[in-house]
Amino acid sequence: MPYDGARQYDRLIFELSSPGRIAYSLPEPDVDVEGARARIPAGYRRRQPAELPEVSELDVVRHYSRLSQLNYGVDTHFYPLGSCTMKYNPRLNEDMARLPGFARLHPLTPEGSAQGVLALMHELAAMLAEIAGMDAVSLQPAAGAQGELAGILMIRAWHQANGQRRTKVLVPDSAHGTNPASTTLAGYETIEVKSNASGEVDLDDLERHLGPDVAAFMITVPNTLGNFEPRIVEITERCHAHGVQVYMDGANLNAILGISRPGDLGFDVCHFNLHKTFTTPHGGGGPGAGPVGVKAHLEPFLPVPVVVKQGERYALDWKRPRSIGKLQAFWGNVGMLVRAYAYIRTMGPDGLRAVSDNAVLNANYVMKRLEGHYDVAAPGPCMHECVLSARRQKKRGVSAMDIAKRLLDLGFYAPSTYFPLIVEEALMIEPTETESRETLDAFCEAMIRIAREAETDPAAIHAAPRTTPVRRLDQAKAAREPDLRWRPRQKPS
Amino acid sequence: MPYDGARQYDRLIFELSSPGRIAYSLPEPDVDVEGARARIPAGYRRRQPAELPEVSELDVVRHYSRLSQLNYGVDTHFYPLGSCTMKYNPRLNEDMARLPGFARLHPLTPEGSAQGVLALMHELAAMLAEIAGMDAVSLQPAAGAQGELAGILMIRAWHQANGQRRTKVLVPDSAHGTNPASTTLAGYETIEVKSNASGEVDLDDLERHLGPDVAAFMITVPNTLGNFEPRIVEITERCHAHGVQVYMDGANLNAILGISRPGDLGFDVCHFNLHKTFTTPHGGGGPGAGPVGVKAHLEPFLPVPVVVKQGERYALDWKRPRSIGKLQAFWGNVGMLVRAYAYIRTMGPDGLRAVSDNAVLNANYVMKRLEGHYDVAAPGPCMHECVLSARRQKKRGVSAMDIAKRLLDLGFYAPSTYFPLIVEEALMIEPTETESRETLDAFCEAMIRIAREAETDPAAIHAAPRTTPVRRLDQAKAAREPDLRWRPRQKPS
Amino acid sequence: MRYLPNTAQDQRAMLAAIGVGSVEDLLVKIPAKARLSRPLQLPPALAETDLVRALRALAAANAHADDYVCFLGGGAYDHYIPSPINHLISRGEFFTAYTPYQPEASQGTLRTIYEYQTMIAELTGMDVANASLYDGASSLAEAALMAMAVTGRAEVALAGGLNPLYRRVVATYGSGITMRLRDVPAPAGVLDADAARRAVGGKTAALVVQSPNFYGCLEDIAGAAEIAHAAGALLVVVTDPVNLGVLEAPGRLGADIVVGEGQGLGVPLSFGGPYLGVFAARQDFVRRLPGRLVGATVDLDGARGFVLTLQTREQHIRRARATSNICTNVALCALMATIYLAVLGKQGLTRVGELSMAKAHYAAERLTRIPGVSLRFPAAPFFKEFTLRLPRPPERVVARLARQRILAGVPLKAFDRRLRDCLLVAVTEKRTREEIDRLAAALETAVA
Amino acid sequence: MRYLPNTAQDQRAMLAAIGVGSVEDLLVKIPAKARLSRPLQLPPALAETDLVRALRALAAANAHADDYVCFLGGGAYDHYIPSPINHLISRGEFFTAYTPYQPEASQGTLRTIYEYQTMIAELTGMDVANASLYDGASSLAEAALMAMAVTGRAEVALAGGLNPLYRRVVATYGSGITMRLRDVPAPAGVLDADAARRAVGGKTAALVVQSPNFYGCLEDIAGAAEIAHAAGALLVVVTDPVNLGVLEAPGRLGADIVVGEGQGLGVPLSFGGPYLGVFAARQDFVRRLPGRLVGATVDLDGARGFVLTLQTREQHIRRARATSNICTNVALCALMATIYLAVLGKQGLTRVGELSMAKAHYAAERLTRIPGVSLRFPAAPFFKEFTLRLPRPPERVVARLARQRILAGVPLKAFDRRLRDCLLVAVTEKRTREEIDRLAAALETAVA
Ligand SMILES: Cc1ncc(COP(=O)(O)O)c(C=O)c1O
Ligand SMILES: Cc1ncc(COP(=O)(O)O)c(C=O)c1O
Repeated sequence: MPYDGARQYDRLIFELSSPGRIAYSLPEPDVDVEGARARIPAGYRRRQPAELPEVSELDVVRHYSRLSQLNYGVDTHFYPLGSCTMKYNPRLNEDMARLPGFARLHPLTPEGSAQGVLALMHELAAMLAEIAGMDAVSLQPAAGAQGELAGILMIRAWHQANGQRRTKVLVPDSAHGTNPASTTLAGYETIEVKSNASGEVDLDDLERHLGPDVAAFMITVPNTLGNFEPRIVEITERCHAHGVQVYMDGANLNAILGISRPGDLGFDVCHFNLHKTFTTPHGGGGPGAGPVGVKAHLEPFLPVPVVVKQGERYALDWKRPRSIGKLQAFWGNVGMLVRAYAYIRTMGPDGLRAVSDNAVLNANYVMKRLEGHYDVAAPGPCMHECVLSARRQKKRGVSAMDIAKRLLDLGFYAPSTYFPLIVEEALMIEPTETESRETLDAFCEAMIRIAREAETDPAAIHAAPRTTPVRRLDQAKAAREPDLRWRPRQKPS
Repeated sequence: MPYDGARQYDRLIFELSSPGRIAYSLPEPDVDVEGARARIPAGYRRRQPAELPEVSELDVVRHYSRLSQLNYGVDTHFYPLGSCTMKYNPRLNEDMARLPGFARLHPLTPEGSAQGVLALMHELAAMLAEIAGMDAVSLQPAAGAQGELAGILMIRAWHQANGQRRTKVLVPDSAHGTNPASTTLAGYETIEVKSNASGEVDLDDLERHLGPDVAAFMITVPNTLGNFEPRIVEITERCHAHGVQVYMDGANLNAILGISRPGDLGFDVCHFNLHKTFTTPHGGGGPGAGPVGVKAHLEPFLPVPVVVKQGERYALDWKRPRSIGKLQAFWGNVGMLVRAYAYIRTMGPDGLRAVSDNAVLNANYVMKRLEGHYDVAAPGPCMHECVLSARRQKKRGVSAMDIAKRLLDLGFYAPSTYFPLIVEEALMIEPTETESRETLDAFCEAMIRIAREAETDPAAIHAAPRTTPVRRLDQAKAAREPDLRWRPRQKPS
Repeated sequence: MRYLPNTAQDQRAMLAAIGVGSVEDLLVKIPAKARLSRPLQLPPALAETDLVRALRALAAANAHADDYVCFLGGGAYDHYIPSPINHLISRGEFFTAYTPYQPEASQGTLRTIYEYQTMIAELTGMDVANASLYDGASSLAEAALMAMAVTGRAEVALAGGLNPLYRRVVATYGSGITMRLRDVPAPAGVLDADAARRAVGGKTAALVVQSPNFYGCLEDIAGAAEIAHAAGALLVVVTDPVNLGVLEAPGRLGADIVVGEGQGLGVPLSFGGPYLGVFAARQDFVRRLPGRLVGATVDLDGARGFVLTLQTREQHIRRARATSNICTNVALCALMATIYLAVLGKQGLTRVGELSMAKAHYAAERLTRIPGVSLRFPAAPFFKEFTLRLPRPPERVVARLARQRILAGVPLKAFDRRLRDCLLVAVTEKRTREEIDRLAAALETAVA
Repeated sequence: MRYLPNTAQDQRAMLAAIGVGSVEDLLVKIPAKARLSRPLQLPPALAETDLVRALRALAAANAHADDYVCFLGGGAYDHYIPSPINHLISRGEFFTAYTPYQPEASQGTLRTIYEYQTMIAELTGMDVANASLYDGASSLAEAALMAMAVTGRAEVALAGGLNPLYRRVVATYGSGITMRLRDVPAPAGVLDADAARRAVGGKTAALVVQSPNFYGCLEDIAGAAEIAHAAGALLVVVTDPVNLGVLEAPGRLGADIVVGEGQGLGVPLSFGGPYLGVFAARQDFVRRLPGRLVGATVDLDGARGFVLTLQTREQHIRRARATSNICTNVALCALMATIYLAVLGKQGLTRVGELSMAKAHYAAERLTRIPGVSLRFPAAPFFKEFTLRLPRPPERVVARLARQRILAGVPLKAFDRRLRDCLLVAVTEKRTREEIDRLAAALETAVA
């Protein structure tokens, strides 16, 4: 690659490396190093040093500053990625999570010396329980998928405690992939339940599957088409009639804060995605946090330890013989818990309700503005997100993916595409409550412009994106010849 | 302006405003507001609210994040801006300056409760004095220009104390504009002293001007052509022979750390630009800090207060009857002082010497690589920066400014242009010691490429920049019809 | 409300455009009995200044490693975090982006993950590393599951030196399926080879060895590899990557899968999370790996670009038959580690390891000079952490030293009743000789 | 060294390319007698962890406003700083850029300054504002110089309520030239109109009035304007812009030049700097303004763009005849203020002013209930700051309350011997009623 100052970001950190250059600063040893080394058996010592980059601190700062500029983030772009709730990540929460009292606290600090963080965790669990109408909450799961695993394992343990051997878990065909995956991981067979065109559960099909071999029904509310399941209470009742536990995937909780509570709907378990509803940043893929809430009958099975309050003192309770065990080594993603706590305390009850009201309003506004230009997967009103289908555009050779790429050129990140699977050429749009009407209008104008372009010159759309650092990438090549790590030979000359 | 998602940064914050939107968070009053308001005479109260923007917190974060991306900074680009020492700004220093013990400390905190910061200031002044070979240093000046004013005023006060009424200050024609401007501000007439082609002082011309009416000679070492004044000691001696004080503009101190000290060269006063030599960030134009160092005979005239150590206790000494007074309300730009202190303690004596060695090496390397392609203003070796002339290119209709603009397209910020004034079509290049050979090579290749383009197609260069957020701007219009503030009518439809 | 831009006027206009009178009209699909009929019972909203005051108070009630001299380990360590890391990961383009599903608008994240995968593969001496899992313990659980899938066997043998918290997580992940765990004792602080040979056999999917192990002792990984491979089982090594500047790469000692906790690589302690689950394996397992993978490819114009690849392994494609259920991982922590390894580099990481090792050995020597204090496993070599036997109940000693702003170590009683008289002491490069001497002095009085 | 990328090998290669053997060969132009023959006598280099330890220790020895309840004012105030400011100004593209001399590569900085100029003009009620000067005091000095230039007169009349530190700075700036200062007494805490009429005449370039003044009292700006204008002098008003959500814009009361300290607009206290020199004036003075100005224009393609303009006023063009010697200003502090004003906005700034005003009046009322404690200037209205007379030496009282983590106020003895029994107390929106009551209780015991 010929050197181009304007594309210096094109180099990987290894390609900036030069022998002997350093970016670290470490004190000189104040104790004997050689003697200690001699205590380590020769065969245990590293022979060849790891080929890590050798760069200066400026190289590091400039390289990663430039790389960051190749990203779209919520901070720079509208990010209508359905099912991901890409809302604004408050700066205040970042500051709070970085207070040394939280950020620099070791997980094995004696409980008596960690009362502040334990109090925060205890309060947060109680607030989440109130928000979801659950009786108890574990903050330990690292993300939604781990919350799912924890939830299903608790259900399994409960059935076993009741001497039942159930083998199946029902999951709608509209479900997110983690639902069936978590089910399998928990040792269950996944049975798909049909949804109708609105993504609502086909009750006859559900009825057909319910039975003594079914451990649980796992369902997302609002569903992945952005609709509230109108017969949800009936569904949980029917499940319970068959001794089937009902799990709510809480990824879409942003739609119903203060409006409807999983617990009141009859759910036995539900998880929270703090990185969606509760503003902890997505970080380019994580970390998040996936607390799980349960009804009283499942409380004995919660992961250990549980943060408890004994008189005025907070403690980690390990003495829980029926617990399913642990999901990560320590107590949960505390850094994320601090952010979520700060958010809930900032919003208060009315604020949280306003969050959902505006999330629903924004989604319906977008759906309304676009319904004339794209097929709508399900009739409105929707909840916090709406799903369009590029069926119509597809006939002109313009796919949902093409539309997504074109949006990048117009200054917007793309909606989720091809999810849920039951909608052909799906474009799943979740504006969130933190975006203004002006931004929504701008996005809708861009979408309408693309719909028009699909009629007038599809080719332009196929050529998109043009303004991004790279153009469309060869996915097939990536999978055919996996190149998963840099090797020196790649060094541009 | 038609709405374009990809150019949303084009809006000013006022153009994002919508009545009733807020980004702040303030507590409800816990005391009586009305009663207090009634105590303020009606005529003193604001009638029409100020037309400030009404936006959400996300609007603020997204707007300024996007605006930032329109800048080139040291963090993202090589920034060879001569005379500005655009070196890397260490992140550690930023963290240290933000420690609440410094950042949240009120300037009128009782001295007994501010011993930490006073100790730091006292130590920093001592370290700067050692670096410059001066007897005392005031940390108060806010930037170099204010340091100059302080220095000249101290010289003035000294002459007056000696019963002398001198009216002129000599300044080389190669000097930075602040030198004559500060001289005027201090009540002196500025007399220009000629420089030779190497930017060295024309001693005969100097001799011609020296006399009983001359208060001071102000000179930059190394000079603004990047050359060390070979006869500097002789110059200061000659000045002193005429009772003329010598002031060294320390903006180029980065060239001589541990190599040569103004005090040892015979200078009576010199200022430091902590935002150049000592890595405090330039911040898009400031803040900086311009401490001023003096020899013992000028110490009584230092600005008040002076940080002194009395036994184990640090204090602000106000009892200095001969002081020139104050330059800013408080004690100096302490936030910058903390950064500079952290830098000097990080580098140590050998590190600082290595800074200058590498600054000089980098500048000479660039000069060497480019001397075949551009005219060199003065024969090498240079010190920390080199000045080229686009004379040759100018003949082909390509000016220094054109070259600067073309560099922007190639991914580099531009050298200083048209300074010093004594070099026609000047391109003043200061690489600094924090840039790697690879970066210098890339920059030189770009410069060589431009020199070639100047031969082959000047038009391409005149069209530059093309890749920047805006292209060349109409400076004449800006000055002819000054538009210095936004007004609603500008709102794009 | 500063996070909600819609004004009453915006709302009216939008409702009108939609053609309804109120947000309530948009909630019609929710049956009455599904509605919450009262406001949530939560504390009222707090203004920024009040919230900051409240959280500062909570934070101040914790004994953190800036104010206390920290000798705590047991899976999380107080290593030095270079200043550029927080500045760079705090750039909004990094931390407010989602998983890079649109690669053209996500090259920043994709390139850093590709760098991360390369660095981890280098460090561990393995062929491939994934884009991260939740933490060290869940990475180990995923490794056990993968070993089962690869070998078609159901038994996982765990060396006695494995962190008990990790063991608990593996057991939980395996509880729903057919996984069976076998514990191999470590009476002398390291794996008992004979016991291991007995435990590992034709049903064994993997032998799991942690080194340095929970007690701080170094295991004979090559020996363990022989035992595992002789039985056709995989060797899974649990490592602490920050040590690998000095300790041999497990991959060079026969490991088939290497997992570990990456917290030491620039990730804040944060009372236990979010941390960084490191996962690396041999090339032939690449299509069995859990989690995301970033690969290099080219764009339309032939320019180098990066994408998420081999996604058919993942839940959003393979669903019930995915290699794992993970979706959100810990990308930003992986970025911290990437920047950390770029800053420390080839020389720095070795320096960090050497300093930690040397200070730990100085501390062990110094502390065992105290009457009644001895190494619990004197025969086993250790690295930056070691287990002491104390003449007084460790809990009391720890509580007493905490009052002197020293976090002396982790009492092991809660982990293993047999070690009720033991204290686990960790020493990183951040500890000075003076701090270690202070610990020694304080401990001496405390146990006297 | 982490800030110096050139390795020994790089240096050799570069020296070879240059054609010299060593860096010394590049220093040949420096005569021997000009060389330093010994190493600098500075403390040895500190590693990052050691430096952090050292600076934390220094920082910990200061009584800062996070740990202490702060009632200090006198020109710097503990106002609330919204969280987004530090995050945004910490973006490298902002804080590592230079003065926007290449506008095409500096539109970020240029646009924010244009926004800043607009906001300051709006707040002060003036036509134009510059891009910032060093601080409030040096801004006032520049205003005095500009008034002299505009009027061709040499005398500057200073209202007695002017911050004595500001007066000192004006005197220093004027000491080299012909500036003559006249002080107008303020026996009752505000400008004495008759004395002012006597002091302001045909030689007067400007009358300078600060409101709220150093004692916290509000001045009659309109009245002062009449007096100044009647004599053909300019009225220069020293303001605190953060108050202008509630207090009338000086421009609407007849000010010709408005200057002030912008620290309250989101700039950290930092023991006195860097702060923000606000400078605004009437349109007809635009070509006389000190400092930089950003203007809107268009680019080649007609797109809106921004540039530094009217630079012929400045030192780098006009040199000895420039309107000021300022070059580096405080652009990043101006950015803090811009973001602050964007966050607070139209409503928020008014709220900040109302809360500060209300809490200050509550405090004054509460504190003057303490036996022996009274307002020093009872007749004058005040805003967020007021002067108390104490029955005990203020220095001692302050020292005593500091031990209770309360910074009670600024003793005025050092500023004016006549006020040796006075304490200046400032109250911002951050102070709670509870904190004020604590101050009252502590003060009551201290003066009892
Ligand atoms: C509907 C739904 N369920 C589950 C998940 C998985 O949550 P996580 O990514 O936190 O593991 C997601 C996240 O994408 C989701 O959208
Ligand atoms: C040679 C020289 N002198 C003086 C100055 C003025 O310093 P400051 O901008 O800190 O006022 C500069 C800065 O540009 C300079 O380069």
